[in-house]
Formats: sequence, structure tokens, C-alpha cells
Amino acid sequence: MDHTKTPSAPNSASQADVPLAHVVELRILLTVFAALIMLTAITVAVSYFDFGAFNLSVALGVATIKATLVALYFMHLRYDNAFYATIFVIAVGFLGLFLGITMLDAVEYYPDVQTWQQSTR
Amino acid sequence: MIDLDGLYSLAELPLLAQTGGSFWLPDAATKDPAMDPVFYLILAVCALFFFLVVGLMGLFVVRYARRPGVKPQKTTTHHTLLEIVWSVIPLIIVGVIFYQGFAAYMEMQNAPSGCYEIRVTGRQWQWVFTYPNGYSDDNLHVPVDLPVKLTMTSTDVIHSLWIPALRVKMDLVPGRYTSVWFRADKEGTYRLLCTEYCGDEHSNMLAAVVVHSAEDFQEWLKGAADYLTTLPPAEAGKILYQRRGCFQCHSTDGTAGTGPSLLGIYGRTHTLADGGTVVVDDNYIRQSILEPQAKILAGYQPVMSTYQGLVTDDEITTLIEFIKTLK
Amino acid sequence: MTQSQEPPPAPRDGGNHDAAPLAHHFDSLKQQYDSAKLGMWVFLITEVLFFSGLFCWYAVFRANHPDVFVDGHHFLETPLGAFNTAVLIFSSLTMALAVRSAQLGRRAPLIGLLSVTLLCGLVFLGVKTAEYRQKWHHRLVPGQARIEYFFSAKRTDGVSAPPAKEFLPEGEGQAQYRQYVRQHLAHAGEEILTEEQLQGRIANLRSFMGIYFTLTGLHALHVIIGMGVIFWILVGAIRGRFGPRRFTAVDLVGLYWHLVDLIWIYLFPLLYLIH
Amino acid sequence: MATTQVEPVPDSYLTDPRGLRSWLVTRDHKRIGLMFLVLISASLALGAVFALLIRTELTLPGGQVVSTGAAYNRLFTLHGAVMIFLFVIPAIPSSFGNFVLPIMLGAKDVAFPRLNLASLYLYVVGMVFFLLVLLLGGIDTGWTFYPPYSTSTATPVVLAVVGAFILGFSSIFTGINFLVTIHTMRPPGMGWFRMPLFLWSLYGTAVIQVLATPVLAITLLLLAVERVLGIGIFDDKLGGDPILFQHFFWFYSHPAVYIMILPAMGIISEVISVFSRKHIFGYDFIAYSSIAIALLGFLVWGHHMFVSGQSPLVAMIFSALTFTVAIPSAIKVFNWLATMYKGSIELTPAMCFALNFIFLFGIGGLTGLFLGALATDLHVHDTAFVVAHFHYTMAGGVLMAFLAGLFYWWPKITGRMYRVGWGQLAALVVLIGFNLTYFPQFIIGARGMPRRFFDYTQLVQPDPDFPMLKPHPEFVYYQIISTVGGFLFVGGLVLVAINLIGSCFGGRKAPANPWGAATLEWQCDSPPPRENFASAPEAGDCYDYDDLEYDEQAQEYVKLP
Ligand code: HEA
Ligand code: HEA
Ligand code: HEC
Ligand code: CUA
Ligand SMILES: [Cu+2]
Repeated sequence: MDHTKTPSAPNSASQADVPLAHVVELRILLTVFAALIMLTAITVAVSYFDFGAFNLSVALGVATIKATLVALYFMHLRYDNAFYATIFVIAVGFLGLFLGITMLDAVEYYPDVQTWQQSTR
Repeated sequence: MIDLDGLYSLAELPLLAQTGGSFWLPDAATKDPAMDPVFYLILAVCALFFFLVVGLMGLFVVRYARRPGVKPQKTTTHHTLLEIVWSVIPLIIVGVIFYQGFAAYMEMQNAPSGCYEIRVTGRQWQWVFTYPNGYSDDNLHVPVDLPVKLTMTSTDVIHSLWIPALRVKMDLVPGRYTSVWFRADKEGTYRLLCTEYCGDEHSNMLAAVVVHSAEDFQEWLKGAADYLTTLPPAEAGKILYQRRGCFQCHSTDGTAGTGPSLLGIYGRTHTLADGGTVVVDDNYIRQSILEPQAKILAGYQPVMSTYQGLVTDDEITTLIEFIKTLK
Repeated sequence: MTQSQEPPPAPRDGGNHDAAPLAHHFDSLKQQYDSAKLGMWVFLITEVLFFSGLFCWYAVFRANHPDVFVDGHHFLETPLGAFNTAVLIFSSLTMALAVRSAQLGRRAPLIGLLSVTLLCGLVFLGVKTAEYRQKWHHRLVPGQARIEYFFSAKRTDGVSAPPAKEFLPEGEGQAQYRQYVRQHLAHAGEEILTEEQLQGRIANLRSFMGIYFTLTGLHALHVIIGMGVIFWILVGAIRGRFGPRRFTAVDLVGLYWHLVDLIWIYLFPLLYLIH
Repeated sequence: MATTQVEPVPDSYLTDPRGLRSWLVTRDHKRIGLMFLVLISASLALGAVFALLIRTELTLPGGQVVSTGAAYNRLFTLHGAVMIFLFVIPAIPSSFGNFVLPIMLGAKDVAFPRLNLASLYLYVVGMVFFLLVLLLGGIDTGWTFYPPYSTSTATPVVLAVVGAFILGFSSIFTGINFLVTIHTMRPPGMGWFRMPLFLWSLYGTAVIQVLATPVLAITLLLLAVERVLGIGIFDDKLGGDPILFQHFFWFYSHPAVYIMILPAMGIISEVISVFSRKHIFGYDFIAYSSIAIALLGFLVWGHHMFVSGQSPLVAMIFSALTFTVAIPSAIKVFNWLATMYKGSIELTPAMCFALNFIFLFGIGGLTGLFLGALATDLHVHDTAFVVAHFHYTMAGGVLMAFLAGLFYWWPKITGRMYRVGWGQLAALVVLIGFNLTYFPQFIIGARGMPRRFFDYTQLVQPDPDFPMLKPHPEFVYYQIISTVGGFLFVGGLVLVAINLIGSCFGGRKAPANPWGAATLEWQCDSPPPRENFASAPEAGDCYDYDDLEYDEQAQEYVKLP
């Protein structure tokens, strides 16, 4: 009744024909691989041009696309229970939280470090 | 070994008389410290909820104590409105507390313009307060009624400056500046302590805050550095030896402490940790004070941190003269 | 729930290699598989947060000292990094294919694919070693003096003190080192450096190499662990331990290996490409 | 119900199988839990030895048991590190959690029994590291390991850090296990919102263990790397940033305080309901508040750094967020009170300690408000006030709940009944001793007594030319009260230990359900057989006591037909 959906409904029957997991098609795996290699080539190529502040965003953007591909297809997140994807995203969210606030603070107090460095020079 | 000197006879001790202030907070050296009302506000909230919770708990324990044959009464097991009420009321209360704390904090953070500026350096384990005229002292002297801003840093590990009477506290972080400001409104002498753990003598890293009247302060500042010029160098060095905290690590009677005793070292040849030797002369002593890590004496840890910027050249000369007299 | 749903004890520990043995505290294979998989995902989360510390360190330094990274990346070989990225991605593919083979119960391809994955891991480590050796040669490894001291006879001769926790080597090594840094920066188009500027550059390099070695070192450690477990399932595959209803171990190791790949996907641009 | 007939259970998990070896390689969650319980209690006793040395030292100014600050610093560091890493963090999850979690689910074991055993062994290895540190003379960094002090002191910091790192993995393994077990192994009929609240709290705990502990691991690793190789991360002399460490450390260590308190709150929810013989009030809100605490706990770490050089902007954010955590805690407290209302309250020792919990944690939590508010924290940060706050929450909260759990599950774990009267007396002694120990510290803290202070009246400059500062004589009297209280407190715990350990020799045999609780662990024998249940039990409402009736003859509660 108030069963929330979880990876396995508790004590589900053990019939031999319950599939354990989805088998990903060969074609998809190969396509993803090709895409990953292409994206790698693109970031490397792009890194020789200077986009100023955008360099970081471009590099990280491409990396994120690649990471998403790996997670969705190689790691089966696309086909598995959505719960895995959820917790993975949550984990990345916590990474962002940690990194974000710490960085916010470090950038805020940095001027005090700089004045110190200038005065001791 | 029990040290009974610290004990006072009970008769001598009306519990709070010695430091004054209220039951909870020490006597303040400022008029209307911004923190105090917030403190009492929170205290009131705490008392209220503590007595509410523990009172109800006690009441229920007595009133509904298990009695033979008496069954527990049926009540509902959930009541959403009630839950919302006892979530929202505390939420409002903590909202008020946050705001009060924040407002007082901003007042304590933002220094007014025209502050008298003093530089503070913390090192293991002493305070050095440097005045605008370049003189350094190991106690904090400030004029009354004038906002004072302390710009602070540390030469070794993290320290923290706390003046309970002024309700200010701020860490001294190596490699950067931090600051606090305050305005003392009452003349007198107050405590200053280090509240960030910083090693062996952390609890002895103390100083006094002396609040002078405006004229006294100027006079003090003029006269304070006098001993360097009026006394013979060796005697001035002796005072400095105290004030800069050398005595904490170096005895003058031959017993080794954190650092070697300085008794009779002048002119001797010492073995260094890397196997070399060095003759103790003026230059070596000067180097030991300014760049202690350059030559480490065998058998000691490299824990002495630099006095660069904390002693002037003239002061080093007096220290050397003083060390020469230790025989 | 009734007892009768539990399979009778006999098939529990195999005899039949196609289905995994069911541990005594689980009711069904599906439950067992899902538990294992969820456990692995939760473990991967701990890995993500483990690396979050490193990324946070990187981000704070990058925000406050961008110059560190500009200088530092002159000292890395982008082609080698790119090559290693490709190798890892390829190994990820073979790993994914290996999982697929296990699921389909194809033993020979499984063995082959796992071997290739393992080989890719070796290549990756080989290239990393080459890079590290080069850095060692130019005395760019953090704490190099201390490491040398530790492995030298000096440690026990009772006279020598351990070197300071400085990056710079002592003695004549230092002159050589400065020369190298100067040359290298000149290559990048920064020829005239005053002594003070050079000092600053050296300090920057010290920070950068600290980050570079810690990040890639910990990643390499994960690669090694990953190779260890791949080797373990390879042995299992050779012994025919996996089948269509018995591929949990392969699947979980695969997930781990992909995560290691995923982290490298970020490390590569962050260290080699950004300037 | 089961179709197969329940076979008579000859032996309990304690004796089946026999032999030392069978214990060392066991995968039985009950044995692992019991071994954890023993090791954790030993750590508590070790920590208490240091606590008593600290207290004796502080009684009077000057040296009492140690003569230098250096020695004192080792005392409080070891006390703090042992109490935190070896006692409070694993205290409830690893011992009681391991023991009852699977039984409460009607399962035979946790999802990964081998991982569970690994967790135990990692704990032992971590313990050995700490003992090595002790043998090498201890460390003096404080349990917070702040650099640059921790990177410059000569004591064996790396060893201690590696020990804590290993203990972190022990904690992670327990967390993974619980999370998965609760997800996949609930019995039919037990949806999420029919689980005992203890399981909800363990679930919240597991979430924190999994998300926060890895950050501690990397922090400690970086600290060790910095110390050994001189990589500039946290030490400004090497180009690092000392504040960064504090962010890293508290990103773990603040959520860690909820790793400690959540399971404690879970125990209190069980105990209060059982001994009031009332259905728990506001089940959903208590359950959700556990998760809320777990998640909100991640947003407030900076409140430990208000005066450490954190920027005012971030300080403001953290202060505001800190107060949000108080709300779910308040919800729990009020729901417990509502549960007691119109109940039939029996003051068994477990209940007494649960009431102690509400009393003491109430004070501890409420004083957290002083610390969360910016202006007041500026004054009381790093003083005895903070020491009092965290002892009220950790010793008054977690330790009390630990004891409540101990008295509650003792019959189940050992199969023996203890003396109720002695338990009640101990609870009273502990309550009095506790308040005597720590309440004075609030006062002296606010009045000017910093923490980690070896000596507190030598506030006199050694140079007679300088203004003399009057010592703080008032502190002496507060400190004396505090020390007396500390000894009373430990006396109460010794009473507990004698009572419980004594019960193993000649205590009355415990029935299956001595308290009339409705959670599943009381449906199996005391002590439970190896596989817990011969057949999977039926999960009903775990807070419904209507059909349980006390049977005078059997001295236990039985189900009404
Ligand atoms: C089990 C451990 C535990 C718990 C549960 C808590 C709970 C809380 N803590 Fe505590 N804390 C510590 C352990 C713990 N703490 C430790 C170990 C330290 C010091 C570490 C060190 O430096 O060594 C510390 C330090 C510490 C600081 C830093 C102080 C400083 O160094 O300057 C702060 C600041 O905000 C803080 C705040 C809080 C708050 C707001 C809560 C809240 O979660 C409390 C919530 C509970 C209640 C509010 C009470 C119950 C509610 C009611 C009775 C209803 C009425 C309520 C309202 C009207 C609000 N704590
Ligand atoms: C859970 C955590 C915990 C617990 C329970 C305690 C318990 C106690 N602590 Fe502790 N304390 C800390 C965690 C804890 N402490 C931490 C983290 C610090 C900070 C360290 C730092 O600054 O780095 C600290 C610091 C600290 C200080 C401040 C030192 C300073 O800053 O200068 C003091 C001073 O009074 C003190 C005293 C005590 C006392 C008297 C007890 C008493 O409550 C002890 C009572 C005794 C017992 C509770 C155990 C008795 C057990 C048995 C007899 C066996 C039991 C057997 C069975 C149950 C079967 N502690
Ligand atoms: C933190 C403790 C500490 C303080 C404070 C300290 N020193 Fe030292 N000092 C040491 C140690 C340890 C050594 C030995 C290791 C070394 O050579 O650095 C030392 C070495 C010396 C030496 C060389 C001694 C020899 O025999 O070769 C001199 C001279 C010296 N200190 C002078 C001073 C003076 C002057 C002051 C105060 C202005 C001072 N020190 C303050 C710890 C300290
Ligand atoms: Cu300086 Cu404590
Ligand atoms: Cu906190």
C-alpha cells in the first residue's frame, strides 16, 4: 500500500525467468564509444584555441557530456532502476555543494591573503 | 603535587565579586556591548523551552505513572495541525534569534572610520602589539573611547585573540590578515587570552589589555620605548628577553627547555643537526633570531619561529649584549 | 511470505553454474542481485565524494591562483594525456562488452574482453609511469628529496637530518633545477625572468605538481585496484564461474572500472588542457 | 503463516557454533554486533580514564596529575579522539544497529555479512593504531587536527590520522550495509512507513555515513601527504590554505554529530513508546525529521568557523542554515512528549535513561542556539561553553541513549535480566553527576574560561613590571564542582557496568518479550537463535501494544489470542 518503489520489491518471487538486468545492445555500446573518442579529440583540438574565460566551460562541458554518456550507457543507468541514477545525481549534488560553498568562501577571503602577501614582499 | 596556592579561603570569596559582571557574563569594558542582549534573549528562549519540555516530561511521569490495572488511555497517534504548530513556532523563534545575532555581528564586524590601528602578531606563545610609531609591546594598551582596529596575523600556527570584557574574538591565521575592532569605554585592565589551541604553552599565551585615558595613553606610548635608549644595552636586553618571550624556551640558568639554555653560550662552538659546527657570535645570534631554521642546533626540534618584523635591529643588539652577560 | 517460496537448499550452492548460489539470508536471486548492485552504487557514491575533496582543493586553488595552472601545464605532455584518455575509454568499452558477454553467457569473448581491459589498464599505467619518470628526472616530484632520503643509506647513518619539507632540492641539484624551469618557461615564450619572478614561478610549480601528483596518483591507485579486481574476475571467467544468471561480480567490477574512467574524463582536461 | 512447523531451537547464537574460531570468522550480525558492543564499551572506558585525568588536572590551578601543558594536551587529544572515533560514531549503529536491524526486519542477516565482518576488523585495526599512538606518547593536535599545528608538531600525527582513516572505512561499510539492507530486505507487509523508527534513524545515519565519511578520508589523507611529502595544501608556509582544511574537516565532522545523535534519537523513540505503552505519536514526522536532519546537517558545517577567518557572507549563510536543523530536532522532542501523554509510564532503567536523554539533550541542543547565532558565538567560541554544549549533546545525548539501549536490549542480547532497582539508581546518579560536571562549564565558559587550557589561574605575567592580572578564583570553585560531578558520573557508570556484567552470572533468565514491545526482535527467543526466526515472522504495527498482555506466571508479555 504505502510501498515506495525501491530497487527490489521486498522478497519478490524467485522464479528463474525474472531477468536480473537489461542487456545493452552491441550497436549502442559501439556508438557511444565512437562518440566518446570524438569528443576527446574535440576537446584536445579546442584547447589549442584561446576562448579566454570560456576555456574552462568548454572543457568541463565536454567532459560532462562524456561522463553522462559513460554513466547512461556503459554503466546502464539508462536501463536500470531510476533509483541508482537518483542517488548518483544526489552524490554529484553534494560534491557541488561542498565545492561551491568552500570556493565561495575562499574567493571571498582571498583579498586578505593577497594584502598579506604584498606586505611581506 | 597539589598546588594549594591557587585556593582561596571561602570567606574571601563571594562567588562573583572578583571579576564583577553578571552571573553569566564578565564585566564589560564597553557601554552596551552588542552581544549581551542577544545572549540574554537566547538564554530566555532556552529557559522557556527547557522548563516547558522537562516540566511536561516530569508532569507526565508522575501523572501517568503505571498503576496496576490502569490501562493507557487512547489518544490519536497523529495530528498534523499540532505538528505544524510546533514546527512553525520554533521556526519563528529561531528566525528572530538569527536576525538578532546577525545584526549584532554586523555591528561587531564593520569598523567605523577613523580607528586607531594597532598591528597584532601572534606567535608560539606570545602576543606582539605594534603601534603606529613602530614600537612593539607584549600587552595591548589602548586609549579609552576611541575605536581601535587590530590587524592581525600569525608567524607560525593559528592563534585566536579573545578579550572577554570587550566580547571580541578573532583567529590569527598565518599567511593572511584578519581584523577586529572595538571601543573600550571604561579605563582599567582586562584579560586577553589565546583561544585557538596552539601548542604546549597555549594556556600561557596571555596578555593584558590596558585601557588608558587619552592623555595617559600618549604619555605611555612616548615613554614605553624609553628603556631601550635610557638603560644600558644589556639591561634593556634583559627586559626585552622577557617581553619577547625568549624565556619560555630558553632558560638563563643552564637547564634545557624547549630550546637550549643560553647560559654561557657566547663564544662557544656548537654542533648543528646536519653535522656542521658554528661559533656563537653576534652574527649567529642575529641569524638565530631572524632565521632560526637556517641552523638547527643538534638535539633540538626546529620549533623556534622567526622574529622577523617583531624585533628591530637595535633591539637585537641589546639582546646580544644581554646574552653575552649570561655566564 | 511463506517458507515454501524459498528454493530448496540443493541448488543454492550451484552444481548448476548458470545461476548464482543464493546466500542463506536472501529469498531470491533477484533480491540478491539488486542488493549487490545497490551496494555497489552506494560504494561508488563514496568514491565520488572521496574525489570531491580533490576537486575542491583544485577549484579553490584555481580560483585564487590561476597563474599556478598557466605555468604548470607547460610541464605536462598533452599528447600523452590524450592518448591515455583514449586508452581508458577503450577499456571502458571492452569492459561494457565484457559485462554483456557475461550476461549472454558467452565465455570465450568474456575472457578475451577482460584480458583486453586489463591490458589497457597496463598501457595506461605504463604511460603514467613514463610521465612520472620524466618528472622525477627533472626533480618535479613533490617531496622528492624526502623520498630519496628515505630510500638512501643516509636515513640510518645517524648524522644526516631529514631534508626540509621543501620542494626544492638542496645543493647542486637546485641549480640544475632552476636551469630546467627557466628553459622550459622560455620554450613557452617567457624568456626574461628576474630572480624574483623565477622564485614565484617555482613556487607555482610546486603547488601545481602537488595537485598533479596527488590527483593522478590517487587515480592511478584506483586503476591498480580496478585491475586487481578485473584480474580476479578474469580468473573466475576462465574457471567458468559466470553465466546468464550469475554475472553480478562482472557487472559490479564493470561499474567500478567505468567510474575510474569517468574520473579520468574530468582529470584530463582539468590538468592537461586548461590554461 | 509458515507452513513448515517451527523446529525447537536448541542453542542461541551465543553458543551455536562454539569455539573461539567460530567467533573470529563469524558472519552473524548478532555476534558482530556483540563484539562491537564489547570493544566500544572498552573504548568508552579508555576515554573515561583520560576524562578523569583531565578533570583531576583542572580541579585546581597548576599541575595536578601532569606538570606541563604538553602532557595535558595529549590527554585531551586522546580523550577527544578516542571518544569520537572509537566510541560515539560507531557506538549505536555498529553495536545495537547490527544486532537488531536485521531482526527488526525479520531477516536472517544484513545484506553483506562479509562486509560487516570487515567493518569489525577495520575497527580493530583502527583501534590498534590509536593504541600505538598512545604507546608512542600520544598526539597533541586536539581531535580536530588543525594545521599548521598538526603539520608542524613532532608527535605521531600521521599514525593517528591513518587510524582515523581506517575507522572511517569501518563506518562507511556499516553505512552501506544498513542502507542496502533496509532497501531490499524488508519483509512483506513492512512498507517504508511501517518500519520501526529506529530503522529510519539508522537509514538517515547511513546516508550521512556514506556521503560524509569519504570526505574525512580524503581530508586525513591530504593532511598525511602534506606532512610527509611537503605538498602545499593546508600549510601556508608551503603555499597552502589553513582555512581550507577547516572546511574539509567540518564538512565531515558536523554531519558526523548527526551520525552520533540520529541513532540515539531512534532508540529514544522506541523506548519512550514501549514504556509509555502508547503508540508513538506523529510517526511520519519523526521518520521524516530523521531524513531532514541527515540532509540539513550537510548545510551548516561553517558554524564551527565563525571566528576562524571565514568570510562574513558565508558565516551569515551558515548561521541561518544552522537554525533550520533545530526544527526537526524540536519535532522529535515534542512528539516524544505527546507519546507519553496519557500513557502508562513505567520507569524501567531504559526509560530512566531515555528521560535523562530528553533532559540533557534538551539543554545541549538549546545551547546550540548560542553557538549558531553569530554574535554570541563570537564570545563563546572555543571556551568551556562549547565543551559543555558538546558534552550535553554527546555524553548527555548519545551516551544516555546508548545506555537506554543497553538496558533495553540487554535481555535480548544476553538472555539475562539485571536488577531494575540498581539501574534506576544509576540513572539518578548519572543525571546528578552529569549536571554537576558540565553545567558549571557553561558559566565559566561564558565568563572567560577558554577550552584546551592546561592551567587557568596563572593569568599573571611573569614580569613584575607589568600590570598584574587577578587570577580567576571563581573558576576554582566551579572546577571543583565539575570534577566532583565527573567522578559521580563515572561512579554511576560503574554501577551500570557492575549491574549488567553481574547479571550474566546468575541473573534471571530473560523471557522473549520482557517489556511488551511490538517490534519483531521481541518475537524471537532471548537470546535469539542463530538464524533469528525459524520462519519469517509477520510484521504488524510495531507500535501497537493492545494485544500484548503481561503474563505474571511467565513474567513476560504474550500475545492475546
Ligand atoms: C551529538 C553531537 C551534537 C549534536 C546533536 C549537536 C547539535 C547542535 N549543535 Fe553542536 N557541537 C558538537 C556536537 C553536537 N552538536 C560538537 C562535538 C561540537 C564541538 C566540536 C569541537 O569544536 O571540538 C559542537 C559545536 C557546535 C558549534 C560550534 C561552536 C564553536 O566552536 O564556536 C555550533 C554552532 O552553531 C553548534 C550548534 C549546534 C546546533 C544548533 C545543534 C542542533 O542540532 C541542536 C538541535 C536541538 C535542539 C534545539 C533541542 C531540542 C529542541 C527543543 C527542546 C525544542 C525547542 C527548540 C527551539 C525553540 C529551537 N555546535
Ligand atoms: C562521546 C564523547 C565524549 C564523552 C562521553 C566524554 C566524556 C567526558 N568528558 Fe569529554 N570531550 C570529548 C568527548 C567526550 N567526552 C571531546 C570530543 C572533547 C574535545 C577534545 C579536544 O578539545 O580536542 C572533550 C573534552 C573534554 C574536556 C575539555 C578539555 C579541555 O578543553 O581542556 C573535559 C573537561 O572537563 C572533558 C571531560 C569529560 C568527562 C568528565 C567525561 C565523563 O562524562 C566521562 C564519564 C565516564 C564514562 C561515561 C565511562 C565510564 C565507563 C565505564 C565504567 C565502563 C562502562 C561499561 C559498560 C557501559 C558496560 N572532556
Ligand atoms: C618556541 C620556543 C622558542 C622561543 C620563544 C625562542 N626560541 Fe630560540 N631556540 C629555540 C630552539 C628549539 C632552538 C634550537 C634549535 C634551533 O637552533 O633553531 C633555539 C635556538 C636559539 C639560539 C641558538 C642557540 C645555540 O645554542 O646555538 C639562540 C641564540 C636563540 N634561540 C635565541 C632566542 C631569542 C633571543 C629569543 C627571543 C627573542 C628566542 N630564541 C625565542 C626555541 C625558541
Ligand atoms: Cu596561541 Cu593558543
Ligand atoms: Cu556543528
